[in-house]
Amino acid sequence: MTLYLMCFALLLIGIYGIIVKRDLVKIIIASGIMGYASNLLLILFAYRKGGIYPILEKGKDMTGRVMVDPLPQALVLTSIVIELGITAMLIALAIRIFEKYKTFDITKIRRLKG
Amino acid sequence: MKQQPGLTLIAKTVTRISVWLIVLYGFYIIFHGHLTPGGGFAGGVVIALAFLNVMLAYGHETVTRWLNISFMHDLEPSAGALFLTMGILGIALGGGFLANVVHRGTLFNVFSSGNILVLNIIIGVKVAMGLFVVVWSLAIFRFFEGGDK
Amino acid sequence: MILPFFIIIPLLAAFLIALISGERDNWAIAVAVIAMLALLCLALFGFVTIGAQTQVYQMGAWKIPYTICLVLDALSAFMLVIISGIGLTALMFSVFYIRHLSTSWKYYALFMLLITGMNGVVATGDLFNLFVFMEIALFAAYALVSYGSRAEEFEASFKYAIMGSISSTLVLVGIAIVYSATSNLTMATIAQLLPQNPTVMYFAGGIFLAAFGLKSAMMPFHAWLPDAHSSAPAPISSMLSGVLIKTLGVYVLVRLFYNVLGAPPLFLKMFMIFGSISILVASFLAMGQWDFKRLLAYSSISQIGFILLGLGIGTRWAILGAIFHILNHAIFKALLFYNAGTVEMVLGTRDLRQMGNLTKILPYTTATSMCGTLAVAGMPPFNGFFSKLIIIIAAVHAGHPIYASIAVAGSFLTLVYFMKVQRYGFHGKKVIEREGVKIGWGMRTAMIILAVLTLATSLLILPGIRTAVLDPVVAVIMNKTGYITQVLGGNL
Amino acid sequence: MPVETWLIFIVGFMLIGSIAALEMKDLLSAIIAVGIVGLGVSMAFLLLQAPDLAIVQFLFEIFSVVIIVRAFLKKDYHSEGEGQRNRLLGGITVLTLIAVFLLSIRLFKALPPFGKPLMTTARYYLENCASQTHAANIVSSIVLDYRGYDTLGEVTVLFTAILGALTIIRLKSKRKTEGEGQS
Repeated sequence: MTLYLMCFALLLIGIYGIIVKRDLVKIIIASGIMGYASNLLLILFAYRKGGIYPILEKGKDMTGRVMVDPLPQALVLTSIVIELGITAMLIALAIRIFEKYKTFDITKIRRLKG
Repeated sequence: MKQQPGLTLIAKTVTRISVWLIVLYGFYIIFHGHLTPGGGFAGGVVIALAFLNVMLAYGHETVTRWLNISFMHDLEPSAGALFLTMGILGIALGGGFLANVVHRGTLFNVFSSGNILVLNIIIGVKVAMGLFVVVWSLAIFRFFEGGDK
Repeated sequence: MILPFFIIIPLLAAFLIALISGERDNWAIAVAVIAMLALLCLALFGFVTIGAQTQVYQMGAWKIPYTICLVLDALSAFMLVIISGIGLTALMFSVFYIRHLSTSWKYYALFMLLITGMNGVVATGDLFNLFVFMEIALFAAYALVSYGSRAEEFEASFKYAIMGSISSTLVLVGIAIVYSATSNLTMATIAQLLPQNPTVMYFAGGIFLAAFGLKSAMMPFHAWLPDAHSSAPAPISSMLSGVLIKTLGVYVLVRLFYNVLGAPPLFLKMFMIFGSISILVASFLAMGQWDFKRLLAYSSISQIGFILLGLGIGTRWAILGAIFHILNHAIFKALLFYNAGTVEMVLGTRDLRQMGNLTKILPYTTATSMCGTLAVAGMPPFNGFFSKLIIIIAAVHAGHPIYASIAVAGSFLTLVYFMKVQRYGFHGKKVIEREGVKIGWGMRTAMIILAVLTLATSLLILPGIRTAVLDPVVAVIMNKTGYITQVLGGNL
Repeated sequence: MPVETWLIFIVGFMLIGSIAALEMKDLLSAIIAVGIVGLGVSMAFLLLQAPDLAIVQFLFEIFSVVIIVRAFLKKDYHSEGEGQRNRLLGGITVLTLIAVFLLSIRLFKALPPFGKPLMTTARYYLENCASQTHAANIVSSIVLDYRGYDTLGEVTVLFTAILGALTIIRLKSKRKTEGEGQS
């Protein structure tokens, strides 16, 4: 419960950063933080008290050993890759914006109305 | 320094020796993805980081000369197409899309677990090539199109 | 089983385009056109054969809920037909339009990936898989929005990407919460298990509403849409406005809130409120625009409002109207964006005040834009009239006279701002010399096909055709238990 | 110390780190701070018995820090002071987010408590993975076998992202000169 709430707070900090910050690099960082929080939340949901990692080992008797939920780990593996993809695209966009406007400040990048 | 881009000679020598170890480790992670933690993604990133290491040490001009970037660029969609082909093979051999088509082998062997190992290798190649191409393009960007002045 | 081919064909086309094309885009065009034709045939075949049944395709040799399933029912087949139909015309338009921007194969590869993502979202029956394919479509959209490589396009794309990343993260958090409460990812199983836990259901519903509301650009979450949709190249604008916001926004909202959560009244009420806000505010904002494509983008928000209003009322007729309006809006908004793109290509401007005597320079564009205008404004023989009429009548019938009057007012405002387009844009007094730019036959054909469709789809309202085409879709939406039993089948 | 205490420590550290990353004026410090947050996530994955993820997160963290530094650090960067409009927006945002946070307490009470997931689907994987797929790493077998279609999607996402990034970076548009003239 405490952990869930702390993780949720991390998510909200990320959203706060995206909405309030005016610097493109800071916005990219904030979106990264949001990604960490959602991944961590999934893995927190998967943990079992006293569980071990879901990998079988040769020669060890696995009967009676509790394993954590492997499915969210598979999902998060996908989600991390997606995070990396969005980071790469945002960086590429930010570089081009810098090339065009010579600034990272979002208040000075306001050619579009509305 | 102008004739020799990149870091100092020491860094270059260390990189020259260590990069093969890093690549080897990447392949180890890929090939043991179904037995130990790791897999295609982790191994692919390790290999991409090895190339990145070379690029940081020697400068991107040297890397552009050494490596066939357009070949690496083509390798990425081919790996994707191979993944898809594995899926279609699953349909063709009667199991359904992405069904297992390779012999399963025995548990705890390196060459076991059927599709998983094959797909791990495909993903490893794809991730390594893709990420390296992205970093390479980010590196050359400033020089070709004048990112900052 | 045709289901996996909806993903295999466009994805293979994207990889092939990346592999075989060199500097020029000839091969890329050939592969893309073949793939889109195949997809359209496949989608029409699927829609004709599916009727009221449901096809479920389980991946690999495994059974749900332990693997991912693809689901084809009347609703998803209907969306697949829209995606491939509009996609084909957009491709036809692009072949001639995009060459004045660049001749790279990358455009076609990204276009096929966009189609892959949308097909994947529509075909899937698994919550996380929906997220993954949504990301494919969005990533392709971010790159395509900035394809023209101008400063404001990068800015619009960045804004879109940031909004998209907020909403994707919210979707992921929603999935995490749903997974924790039900330990399942198959939507049919979740539909069984989630209503047992109302607190979680309402919270997850709220998160999904915010996330997919962002994607469908309903009014409080609309900020990214006018920039992104007006900055993109014209065929991409029409794909985004006509198809993408409906696939990733409205379709997913329908699937989640009707088939998975079972249409809780609280959320339907919110659909109605957000829908009517979108109709009114976006109409007023559109009236103030002089940029042709921005005006169209605001108009999209307002038309999405009509769809949401229809979905929120939730009676059989209202849903019929909403579904019909999804189809109609896809057709006429794509048409209007092609018109805008053609005008921009020939005159080099999007400002309505700079246009004039287009009747002489671009006769086909003017004629088809008249069809589009009358359709979007809801004039009688055109398709837009019937879908709006059904929604308004359903609103009155369900005892919501206020919402009905908002819809009528919105419809009237739409007429006003599109008359402005016709008056200043196409029939303006300003005399402009024709420049050397030629529009290709593909662009003209795409516009004419869609203009004919704005009239032809009115026929769907005839009782005999309606029962064959639209009624099965409505039946799927209304029938939650049917969805669960059809998908789970023997695995219950 | 039980795992939970360690995790609270790490997540609290991450909270401070992320606030620091957002509020710091210096760009390099901010990037390093967010890098540390990412390594904290990696540590948390390790404690939560997800070694696969810990490796991938660790590597991707290094990778993204390298590309962010490489992309941004040499730009002539000036951070700006916060304006008036910004403070109002910030206030409203903070209040809304606090309200969401307080509301979410009810949600997390309704979910299964920490350490006791439902495991209805997952049990099947744990029991049948070795006999059905002959892979020792259960996560690997889910990623590439049971839910291989997701991974196909993931590979496509990466392909799209890379193609998109290359399109954005290296596009030589015919309209480029015109666009340059405007800026």
